[in-house]
Parts: sequence; C-alpha cells; structure tokens
Amino acid sequence: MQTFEPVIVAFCCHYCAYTAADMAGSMRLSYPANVKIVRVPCSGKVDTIHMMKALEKGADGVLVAGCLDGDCHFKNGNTKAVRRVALVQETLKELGIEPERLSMVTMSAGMGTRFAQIATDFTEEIRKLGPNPVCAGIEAKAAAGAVAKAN
Amino acid sequence: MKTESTLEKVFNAGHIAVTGECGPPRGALPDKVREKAELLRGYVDSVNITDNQTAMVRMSSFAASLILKQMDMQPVLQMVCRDRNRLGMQSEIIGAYSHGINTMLCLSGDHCKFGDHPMAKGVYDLDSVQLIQTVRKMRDEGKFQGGADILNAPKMFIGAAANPFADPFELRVARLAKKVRAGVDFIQTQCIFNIDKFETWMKGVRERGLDKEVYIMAGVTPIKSVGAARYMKNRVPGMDVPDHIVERMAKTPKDKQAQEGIDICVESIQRILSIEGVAGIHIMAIEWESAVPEIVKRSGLYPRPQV
Amino acid sequence: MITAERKPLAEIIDCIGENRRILLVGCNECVTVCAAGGRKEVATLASALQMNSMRHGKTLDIREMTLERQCDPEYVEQLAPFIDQADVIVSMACGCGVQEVVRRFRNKRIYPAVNTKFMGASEGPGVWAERCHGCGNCLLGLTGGICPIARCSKSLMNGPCGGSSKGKCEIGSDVDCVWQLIWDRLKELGIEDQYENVIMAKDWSTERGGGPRKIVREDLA
Amino acid sequence: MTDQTTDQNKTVLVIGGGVGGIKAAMDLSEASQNVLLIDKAAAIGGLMTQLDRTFPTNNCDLCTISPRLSAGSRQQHIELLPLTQLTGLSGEAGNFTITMTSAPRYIDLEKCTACGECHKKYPECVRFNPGLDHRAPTCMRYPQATPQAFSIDMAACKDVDGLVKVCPANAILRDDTEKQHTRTVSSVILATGAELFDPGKLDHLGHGRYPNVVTGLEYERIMSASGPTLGQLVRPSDGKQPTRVAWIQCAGSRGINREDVSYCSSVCCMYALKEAIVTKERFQDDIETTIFYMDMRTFGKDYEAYYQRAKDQYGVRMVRCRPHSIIPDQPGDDLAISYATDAGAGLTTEKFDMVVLSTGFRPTAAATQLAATLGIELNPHHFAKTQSFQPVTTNKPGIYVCGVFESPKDIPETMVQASAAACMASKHLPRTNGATESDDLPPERDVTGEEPRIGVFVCDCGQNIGGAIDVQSVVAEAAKYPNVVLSEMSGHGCGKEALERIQQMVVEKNLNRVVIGACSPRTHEELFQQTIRQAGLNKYLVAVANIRDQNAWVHAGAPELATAKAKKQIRMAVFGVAESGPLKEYLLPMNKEILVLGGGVAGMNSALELADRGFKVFLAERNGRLGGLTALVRRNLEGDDVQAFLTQLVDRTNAHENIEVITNAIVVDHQGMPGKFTTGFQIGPRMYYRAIEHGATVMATGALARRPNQYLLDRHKAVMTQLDLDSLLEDQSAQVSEWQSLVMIQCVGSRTADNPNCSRICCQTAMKNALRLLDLNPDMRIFVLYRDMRTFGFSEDAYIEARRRGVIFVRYESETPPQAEAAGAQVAVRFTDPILGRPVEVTADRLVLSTGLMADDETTEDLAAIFHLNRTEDGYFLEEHVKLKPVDMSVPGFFVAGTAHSPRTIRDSITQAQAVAARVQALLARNTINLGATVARVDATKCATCLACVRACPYQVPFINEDRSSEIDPAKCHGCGICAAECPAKAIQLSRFEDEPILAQLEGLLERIA
Repeated sequence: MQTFEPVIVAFCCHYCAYTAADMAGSMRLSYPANVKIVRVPCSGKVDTIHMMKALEKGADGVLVAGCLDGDCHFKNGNTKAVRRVALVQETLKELGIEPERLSMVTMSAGMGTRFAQIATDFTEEIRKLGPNPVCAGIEAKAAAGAVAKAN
Repeated sequence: MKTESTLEKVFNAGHIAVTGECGPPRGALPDKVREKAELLRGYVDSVNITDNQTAMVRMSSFAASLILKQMDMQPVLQMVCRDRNRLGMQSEIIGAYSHGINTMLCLSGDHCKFGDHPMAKGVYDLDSVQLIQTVRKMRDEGKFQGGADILNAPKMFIGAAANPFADPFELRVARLAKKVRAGVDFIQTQCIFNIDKFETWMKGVRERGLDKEVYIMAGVTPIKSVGAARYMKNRVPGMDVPDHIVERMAKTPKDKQAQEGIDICVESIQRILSIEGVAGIHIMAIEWESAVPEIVKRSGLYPRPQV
Repeated sequence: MITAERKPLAEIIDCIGENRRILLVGCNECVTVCAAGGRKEVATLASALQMNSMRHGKTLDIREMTLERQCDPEYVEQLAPFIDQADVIVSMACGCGVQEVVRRFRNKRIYPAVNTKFMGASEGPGVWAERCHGCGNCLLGLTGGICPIARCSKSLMNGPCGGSSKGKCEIGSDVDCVWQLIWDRLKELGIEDQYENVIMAKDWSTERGGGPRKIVREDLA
Repeated sequence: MTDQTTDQNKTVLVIGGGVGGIKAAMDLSEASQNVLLIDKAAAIGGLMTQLDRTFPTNNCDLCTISPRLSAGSRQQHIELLPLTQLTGLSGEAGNFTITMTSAPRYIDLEKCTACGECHKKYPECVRFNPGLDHRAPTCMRYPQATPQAFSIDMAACKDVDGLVKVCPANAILRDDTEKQHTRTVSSVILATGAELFDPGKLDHLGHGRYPNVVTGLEYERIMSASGPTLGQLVRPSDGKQPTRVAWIQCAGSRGINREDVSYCSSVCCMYALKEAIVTKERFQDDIETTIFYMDMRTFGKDYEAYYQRAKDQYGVRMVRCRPHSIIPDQPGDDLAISYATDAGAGLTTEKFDMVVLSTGFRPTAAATQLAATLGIELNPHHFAKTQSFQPVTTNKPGIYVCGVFESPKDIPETMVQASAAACMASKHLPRTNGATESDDLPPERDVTGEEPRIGVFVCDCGQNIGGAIDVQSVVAEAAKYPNVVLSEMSGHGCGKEALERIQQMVVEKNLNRVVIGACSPRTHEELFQQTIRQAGLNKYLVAVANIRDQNAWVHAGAPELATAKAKKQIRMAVFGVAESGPLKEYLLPMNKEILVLGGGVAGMNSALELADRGFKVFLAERNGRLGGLTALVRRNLEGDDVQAFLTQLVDRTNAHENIEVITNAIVVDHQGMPGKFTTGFQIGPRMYYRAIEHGATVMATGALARRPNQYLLDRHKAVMTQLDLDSLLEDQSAQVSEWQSLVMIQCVGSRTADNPNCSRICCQTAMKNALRLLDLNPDMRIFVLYRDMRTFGFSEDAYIEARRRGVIFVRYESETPPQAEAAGAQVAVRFTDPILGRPVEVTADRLVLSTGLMADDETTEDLAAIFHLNRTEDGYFLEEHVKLKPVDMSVPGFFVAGTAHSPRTIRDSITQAQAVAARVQALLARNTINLGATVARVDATKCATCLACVRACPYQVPFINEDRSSEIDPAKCHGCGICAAECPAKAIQLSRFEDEPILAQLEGLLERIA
C-alpha cells in the first residue's frame, strides 16, 4: 500500500505570505513538497468558493495565508479572510468533513521560518487526518466498481 | 360600587387591603390548590390565581379559581394575553363570572421563551392595556370587544400589574396612567425591595393624582435564602433587589435566613404603609404560603375586616 | 426586503435523497442582498452538495442558475429548457420564489434550500434585523415611526411590559426594547404626550386574520 | 565633452544604503533619474534591518520597501556598489569627479546564487548577512538582501582552497582585490547615518560587565523573529524569560560626564516606549515594564498619544529620574537600580532581571573623515552643518545631506529628508523627458477567439533549479499538458539569449500564452511580461511558475519530490494561463501642471522647487497675500531674521515665470485622478469661478496659532503668547529690557484631554525667547513652568544655555497646572514646587504662554470633504504611511507639507516642501498614467446593488451609479479583490485574478479521478 501524501493548496497573499514563502526559499528552509501555492493579491480576495472548490476537487488541506493582524496591505483583507475561513469551516463540519483541513494563518513578509514551520506542521496534521474523505469516497466506489467488473 | 368584589368592598370601606397568591399545580391535583388556599384563609382578602405563570403549563387559573370559590374564598382570576386570543379571553371571563368569580388581573404574560414551551407561538392578540379596555367595555357597556351586546354582562373588578422598577423609569408613571385611562380599578405592583425607588414612583403617581383614581397595592415577597435573593437580583427581568438586602441575607446564618427574609418583608410593609397613596399589600409568597400569616400579623394587618 | 438563511446542509441533503440531477436555482433579489441565495451562495451550496455526494461514492450533476427574480413568471420561464434534465429542483429563493417555480413547473419536485425569515433592513454589513410584520394596517404613525408589532417580542401596542431593562427586552440583552426606542423617539420629537393615548385593540383581519392576502391593481391587471 | 560624460553627468551619487539613502535613490529613480548608490557594507539596509518593529505603527516596513528597490524599471536607474567608499571628489556641482575604492568581496556577483554551500562549510569566513548583528542566525532579514550574495572575510579564512572548491557556481575569487573607480556625477547625497553609542564606556551602567544589561538595539534583536533567539524574549545570562524589565533613557546622552554628549538623540524615548509596548503586547502581565526618564520627548505627530497608550493601555510604568547606577543583585543575575525621584525620600533601590539602556546616535569617525574629503563643514557635535532655511544643503554646492548624519532623527523624518535631498540633488540634472508606456513596441496581436497555444520554458538557473529538479523530465511532462504546443529548457531564462529565444518561439510557433518555470514572479514577472510584449503578445498572457524560491531552494535534498512538485507547479500555471485573457492597462496622458494649495513657506518652497525644474505651478492662497503663519514669526532659534527670508521668498514666488499665484481663492469642487485632476475655485471678492486642471496636488494649507482663553490672555496686559513676545523683542527692546521678572508656562492648550498632542515647537521657542530676554537684560528672573522639556536634537544646547544663564525651570503636573491672577500691572503665578512639594507664588512683570499651534480644523475639514482626504483626530491631514510615504496622502496624487501635516518649525516645513517636490517629480516623470490592469470590474447585468462591495472596499471606491449598478473607478481601485470575494451576486471579477484562472490552477493541480 502506498503511503498517503496529502495535497495541500496554500492561497498566499502577494505582499506577505507569498513573500514569506520566497523568503523560506532564500533561507533554504526545507518544508514538505506537498504544499502548492496559489498567489492572490490579498487574502481578502480568497472567495469561500475557492476554498470549497479546492476541497471538492481533491485537496486534502487548504491554507489561506495573509499578513499579520493589522499589517494587511489593503487595510483589513486578512480579517475578512479569517471570517470567511471560519464560515467554510462551519460548512465542512455540517458535511462531516474535518474543519481542520482548512486553516487561516498569518505572517509578515520576513517570516520565512514561520512559513516553513506552518507548511510542515499543517502537512503533518493533514497526514494524520488522512485523505480527503470526498475523494476517498469516490475512489472507494471506483475500486469497488473495478472489483465488480473483474468478477 | 361597580362590582360585587370583596376586594372592592375592602377598598371602599377604607381598609388597607391584603391579597395573597396561589400558583396552581402542574397536574390535576385539586387538593394542592385547597391546601395552599387554606394556609391563606383569614389572612388575606383575596387570593391571586396565576395564569400559566412563567410560561409553564399549569392548571388553568379559571379552574383553580373555581376551587377557591367552592371553598368560599375570594380568588383573583389572573389572565395573560400570551395564551389566548380575544375570543378565548372573553369567553373565559363570562364563564368565570358565571361561577361568581368577580375579580381579575390583566397581564401581558412572561414571554414563552422563559417557560417549558419555548417553541410555542405567543398569541398577543390584545395587550394588557387592551385587555383592560375590553373587560371594562364588557362590564360598563355590556358589549363584547367586537361590539356585539352581551347578555348579562360580567361585572369584573379589574386589576392590572405595574412594575415601578422596569425601564424606562420615567415611563412607569405614564404607563400606569395609560392603564388607568383604559379603565383599571386596582393595581398590584411588582415585588418591592428597593423602597426608595418605589417612593419616587409613588411621588410621581400622586403628582398625577393617579392614587385617587386607582387602588394601588404594593407587592412584597419574603425571601427564603440568600440564593433566592441573588437569583431575583440577577435573573428575574424587571426585578430590583438592592445590594444591602443581599448583603443582609448573606450575613445571616443559613438556618436563620428564612426568618430574616420574613423580618425584611415585615419591615418593608411597615415602611410602605407609611407612603401616601398605598391602598393595600399584595403578598407574593409563592411556594411559601405558610409565611403569610406571620407577615400579616406582624404587619398589623390582622385580623382582616369583614365586609 | 425579505431575508433568509440557508437551511442546515443535512436537511437539504436529506431532501435530495438519491436524486442525482439537480437544478439549483438562486435569485438575484432579496436573497442575494442578504447573502443567502445569490450566485455565490448557489456555487457554495453546489460545491457542498457535490462534496457530500462524492464522500458517498457518487457525483452529482448540478446545474447552477440564478434568476433575476424568482417570484416573477417571466424570469422563472428561463428554467424551462433545463427542467427535463433535472430530477429535482432546489431553490435558494424565498418562499415566494419557490412557489412561483412550482406554479410553472407542476410535475417537478422542488425543495427549498433556505429558510425565509422576515422583512428586515440591513443594520450594517452582515446584519439584518426585523422591521415589519406586514400586518396590513400600519400604525407607525402612532408610535414615532418604530413598529412595536414587528419589534416587540410580545407585539405589545401599549408597552413596555415590566420586563424592559436598561433598554433591552426581557428575552435577551441582545434585543432592544422597542418601547424604549419608541419612547426615546417620542421625546426627541417632543411628542411624548402621545404615549398616553391608548392604542385600541388591533384589527388583525388585514394581517393573517383575513386569510391569504392578495393585492390587485385593477388598472394594471 | 563626449556623450558618455554627459550621460554620467545625469547621475546622482548617494552615499549610504540605509533607509535614507534607499529612499533618496528610489525617489530619484522613480523620477527617471540615474543614481549611483554606494555603501561600505556588503549589502544595503543600514540600521533599520536590525529593528524588530518600528514606531509608531509597530510593523516591519523594510519588508515592504526593500523588494521595491529591485523592481524592474527602478533597477535600470540605480547602480549599486556595495563594499565601496568614496576617496576623493573634485570639480563642481553639476560635474563632480569622484574616486571610490571597492573592497574585495572575493565573490563574483554575476555567478553567486546565494546557495549557501560556502557558508555551510566555512561559516567563520563567510559574511552571509552583513549589516546584521553578529549574533543573528544565518539568515537574511528579508528576501531581497540587495545584492543577494555572500561576501568572504579572507583574513579569517584558513582553508582558501577548500573554500574555492566548495562553491558549485565557481563564484569565489580568491585573488579579488581592492578596486579604484573614477566617475563623474552631478550631485551628491550624503546618507551615511551614524552609529549608536557604546555604553560599555560608562562604568555605572555596567553594560559589558553584567550580561543582562543590554542596549535598546540588542533588545530589538532579542525580540526579533530573525534575531539570535528566534524571537524568544529571554535574557542573555541564563536564557530565562524576564519578569521585570527596565529601560534607562539618555544613556550617554544629555550628560556632562566624560563619555556623554550634550545633545538629545530624539528617537530614544519613542523606541523605549515601542519596545515596552511590544513587550506588553506579547507578554501582558507576565512582564513588568518600567522606563526611567528625565523628560518624555514624544514630540512627533501623534507620538504623545502613543505615550499615553503606553501608560494607560499597556500599563508601562514611568519613573521620572536619572538612575544613579546599576549593580548586580547577588546571588543570581538580577540587577539592582538605585535612583532618587523628585518626590524625595532619598535613594530607592529596585530589582530588575533585565535592564535596557536607551543609547543614542553618535557621529562616526568615517563620516567625519568623509566630510573632510568632501570639504563640507560639520557642526560642533560633528554632524553635517546646514543652513536654517536650506535644511538639506551643505556649505558645498551640489552636496546634500539627509538622515541622521544631519542630526539625530527617526525614520519618518529621515524619509522626509531623503526625499528633500533627492529634490535638491536633482536640480543639477537635466529634466528628463518622461518615459512613455509603449515606447517602440510592436502592435499587440489579437488572440481573442484563438484556442490557447501555450509555450512552456523551464529555467535551470544554473544549479539553482537544475541542482534539485530534473528539468529535462519536467519539460517532457509539460509537453503533454493540454494546449501546450512547445515545451523546452531555457537555461538562465532571464538571460538575454533565453529571452530572445522566447520571443522567437512566440512568433515562430504562433504561441498565444507563455509559461515560464523560473524564480519568483515577485522579482521577474515584469521582465517576462516585457519580453512577450515585445514579441507582440499582451503582457498578461504569461504565467511564472515559481520553481526556484518555492521549490528547488526548499527541496534541494529531495530531487524526486522537487521534480514532481515542479511538474505540478507548471501544470497549475498552464491551466491558469489558458483561462487568462489579454488585459488592457489603463493609460491616460499625464497633466504635468501642479496645484499648490496654501501660500505659506511650505507652499512657496514646493512651488519654487517645482517651478525651477520647469513645471507650471498654480499657487492658490485663500488670503489676499502670501506668507502664511511665518508672517507672524520674527526670529528662529538660530537667530535668523525670518521676515527678511520671507520677503525674499514671496518676491521670488511672485516673480517666477512658471508660477501663477492666485490669491483670495477658495476651493469649491474637485474631480479626477492623479495626472488628470480638475479643481474648481471661487476667486476674489466677486467670487468668480475658475477650474484649474492639474496632475498633482500639494496640500500646504498650514495651521493656526493657538490663542486659548486661559491665564488672563487678552484680559490682562501683562499676559502674552510666545509669538507676541517674539514681536516685542524685535520692536520694543527698550521696554522689554526693563522687565525684572517673567514667567513662561509651557503646554498651554496642548497635551490636554481635548488636545492630546504636543505642539513640538514650543519648548524650543521658549528657549529662544528666554535667551533673547537675557541678552537684553541678563538680570531678568525667568521662570519656565513645564511638563517635559522637549528640546530634542541640538536644541538641547539652548536648554543647557538657558539653565546656565540662570533660567529657573519648574516642572508641573497636568493635574495641577499653575494658576495666574492679576496683581496690579503684574501677574501673580502660583505653582507647586515638585522638589519642595510646596506651593510657590511668583509675581512677575510678564506672563508668557507657550500656546503652540492648532490645526485649521474648519479648513482641513472642508478640503478633506472635497478631496476625500483623511485627517487625524485633531484635524491635521493624514499622510499615506508614516514611514514609507510620509508626504504622500492616501488619495494618489496628493501630497502634504508644512503645518497642515503637523506642528513644525519653518525649517522642518521647508524640508517637507522639498520632499513633496521630489515626490511630485516622481509622479509626473511619466508621460502617461498607467493604472495597471489589476482592477475590479463589475458586470452590471449581474449586480444586485446590494452594497456589499461598497461596504467591503477598504478604500470606499465602489458606488451605485445612476444605471442601478455598482461601479468601480479603475483609477481609484487598489486591486485587492476584496469586493470580488464578497460580492454575493458574483458580479465582480478582479482582472488577472478572476475566478476562472484561479479555479483552473486548482484543476491543474488536482486531477479528478474519473
């Protein structure tokens, strides 16, 4: 059996989180390759639909990463993102999907270390949670179908 | 005299009236009503029978009032606007009057949210002021609220509540005036612990001459324990329990707290009776009816006049 | 405007049952404004339903459509080409919109995805508060322009009751005592005398008392 | 003269790469001027890179400012020479010849990729992060340490051969030598800064002997996430978190001891407050904070409120005294501070587990040497000397100064001065013929309706990417992705050849989208955009997959994972770019005329600087004459004749051919955007209407002299303000010299509940006037009743002088202000002597009130409404960002100077005026206004007019228009996309970040199992 490697989408704001991710690279800090970054101008640009779709399409974990509280380059986009993430987490709970699969984090542009740490911790957390149940359901069904056909 | 009500007679004779209160049981237990009523017999002029008090289902006020009537005691039929529309209320008034129940108290009623049926739909077809108006119209004009004639109109002595402690305070006298204008005959106030504030309110009442238009009965309650004092202070809407009362209860040893509560109640009555315009005392000793005789006696209100 | 809130997902999922082809219809009027059933909420719900279904091993075929106004037949007609491809319609409009779809497409099952709440106003971003009961006989003129029917927990027309405390209602400190508001406003306007006029028992026949209501403008009909 | 020399003559030399130097260089480069920036360190950044957070916003701003330095267009104007010092200068302004020496770096900057191998193996001889504290861990403080490369300390290196071999890029130059350069420049800006005092020289404070006594800067490093403790606040001796921290102010400043300097360093009070606040923010009641101070000098804009917050909100304890000494508290590593306060009771001793010394600025020996080389004069404190009314101009024409080398100052003031210096330095350059957006570009190919044809180019960036990622296999995989018609390796993709190859392939293969697997788009996207634009594609049809910074550098040890991730990253980019479309940038012709509002010193100076540079300026003044507040002032602290200066300034302004002065002008309406404003006036007694079109707006509308109804002012003849006294000193000196006694009261109407701010100028003004009084009558008894003496910087000299000459200073508390009542022709003033603790009464011939300035609230309110500008609570105009954009306003195209910004001296107003002139030139350097393409667009057919966008926009841009739809003015949109994410009707899309490309990227990453 293949070990489970989670796929993690990180929506990163251009000014802080994305820069911090670059910074982690400059500092040669290692973090799991599972994390893939989608650049957005501001964490306040991340729509609830984007978070939902990422999970629907099969991401095992989703990070929304913005600037530190009070440091948003667009004044308050990050606080809006915090609220939206909380809302989607509620929806996930309703669906019986672990809300921990979605997380809001903040950092300043200089916090390469923090980015790497978060990427590492979050990947571990998701690894513990196991595969996204949305895909797992479909895969199980597909596998069952294949077995049925073989029979 | 507008009615045959004993309470009206007591007022009319110039006595300080005394009323008590009886909460009907949560079950078909007529003896329970009798038991409580017996404790009050001779010490009060009339007994208020509550109507699904705190929005909990209980034996109906009308039924329990009837039991009192059968015991040859005088009930005050309480009626809240929460549970019936104007048809239900008027039919019940006729029914009660048919059994000789001639005194009632018109109330809005606690919100359903507080009771054991928070999911219930509150009716509030009429509010308490409109209910007063309705009962008066039935009595004085012999007409239903909708305008049709009543055959043998019920002659109810009409009471209502007033809370001198709720907000906005400046509106409290005005609201009383509104009830007076609607046709109320007597008023029973919310339990009074903050006598200073009650005095202020009474001053306002006198300034408008309302004490001449309506009999005002001051509500009192003996507190059984410091816990009860705190509960009323913090949890009961519209209740004003000053800190010194809580402190006085807290300072008293646990086994003496009940007696202390009675002492406070008696002291309060004595002070209240010195306030101009107070026409009676309404003692609310819910589930502690046995305290009433001592309170009435020590307050110098015993024996009750025969009218 | 009319306000609504999305139903718990479990309830919607339960309604859909085993149906796979879903026509999910939003409305671009009130429910969009109160963030309950506009395009964005339609997309979010579609995604949630899809995820739920996939968890159980199958995918849904969801068509998302948001009509300009679901309570007008002309707009509802826009659904016609897609009705046959759907097993069931899920509507995110208010109850009016749901029933207008029903009136047009009688042989298709439809489920509401929102709970229609009340007629209210937006007090600020993300906050809507009840303002009107649609009683059919407006008495705002008597109460300083603030409605006790809609905004008093007991609809008292001669309030406040004894439960008013520090400007709040007895049912909770997050609810304003509307009679406090009315009184404050009457004072502001210098017409506090008006308070003591007893407001007579209300004629509820203009509200639900008279059965389902209808407005017909002869000149337009 | 050859053409080349002419070219070089267009260059400004900036010496020093701290924030001041960087800001000056950036302002000049934004104005399309060439800059040579030299710094003796190996990377620029200066002192600020060591700070954890900076006041008054308590955030990290260098993170924001530094990446901009390397941004494309600016890079072409700034040449950076690190490890370089100036050795000689000859010639004259406009044509200096300079010689410089560059120390060997032993690293080839062209080759070094900052991979870190050398540092891993030979940490002792590699300077990884120069400029940072030596105890910092080996990391760069910010991603764009510029230049991004290492340097070698050859002297410390024992195994040079090994070191050379370890470098995979062959970048180590063992034989690198010192280099001499000669260049010609037209002007010079000195931004060499200063150093911080080393308190180890002071015995009684124990720094260097007791490990838990640290300087403010060391404390910053301990607090900093990138510091030696990775942001853990622990004390040096035992690594424990302290519970009681004390700050001691003025360590080495305002003193008379051997190692002390007399002046005030201006910044220490604020930084101590900041450090205490940040400590409190992080640890609340776990750490007690105490500041020992003499005078709390929070004189900057809104700084007083910061001070009050520190006390009231954060509970920072303030003790007014100069502690006697610090001794270790045995046993253990705690410290005991002994001190005596005014309240008496002798010496108190208190225990702390950490003590922070607030040390101030000291001129560097190197700067003194440099001054000698350049032939510029220094003041007695060894800082650069400038004139009162030419605050950044040295005695040598063509050489300007900014920042701490001029005088101690904080970051906001350094930034303003840097812009001012940029303005002055650019006087010696020809005005550039602004750059136009679409110079020499082929027409854009219309790709609408075409199926995507995507070309993928994957860099190996030497070993940078290729070292970890199997680029070949990525290229092969990418060829299979949908719509990809070409996939190939690109070597150093940003190299000239590679870029030409991309352009060639775009044409040859008829590509309509391009994906580059490269480094960060933050640094290189602009370059690739230009590249495909030159090949005829819209510049928004390229996507950069960040496979270096966010992949190869991170996963160097796991090549398989790195390669797999790179494939996914490219796939995401391919999917995303396929859904992207060509975008139009919003371009408008730039109107280069300038409107200056306010004809005071600030307004006139801005107008003149710009007019001298050939810009047409409309100078609108509400009153009938020019002069403003300065017309009331006779002498400044330095003793100059202010009216003579003003007369000359007014004459020059009125006579200037490029300035149209419009008096009696009142603003009535306004519209437009930067580069295209229209402002309407009603002018003259007849109020005729005139609309003026302009590209930039300067707000220099001034403030008012406060005249409060306090202390018998205007009710008793013996009571006056400092301004009144200033006039009397000039006009009736004979009468003044007869006064025997005089009382001054400071902070009248300032630092109170209804006006919490400090007026900044009053303490200096009081000293100026006290000294002038004593000049007239040395025996005059002068009392100054004050709360904190705020004679910051070198004005401390005047305070010292006043004390020396017998002025009596008595402090009072805000709760017990002095009382005054008439005593015949005299005034009796009663106050409490804080040392005696007893009331004292003085009967004085005159009572002088330091009343300061107040905002012209009515005017700023009106103008703020017309122009949509922000104001402070007390009615001054608010700048866009205290540190990053101190004279820009939040509405683009608006700038603020002078007392409309905050109370300040004439000299400070002139600095701001010059800074504004530099910022305006930067704005107007282009011939077109490029509004960019990242703007929110509304689909009116979907809009439900719900107001969600109107309420969500942080900048109040969306509005509901007459056609019943939300409308977003692209000129005002900042491009954050918050509205797009909030819109419940999905009627708003943010160009470049629409839902489709974002969802497509997800699609590219997450293959659905069918």
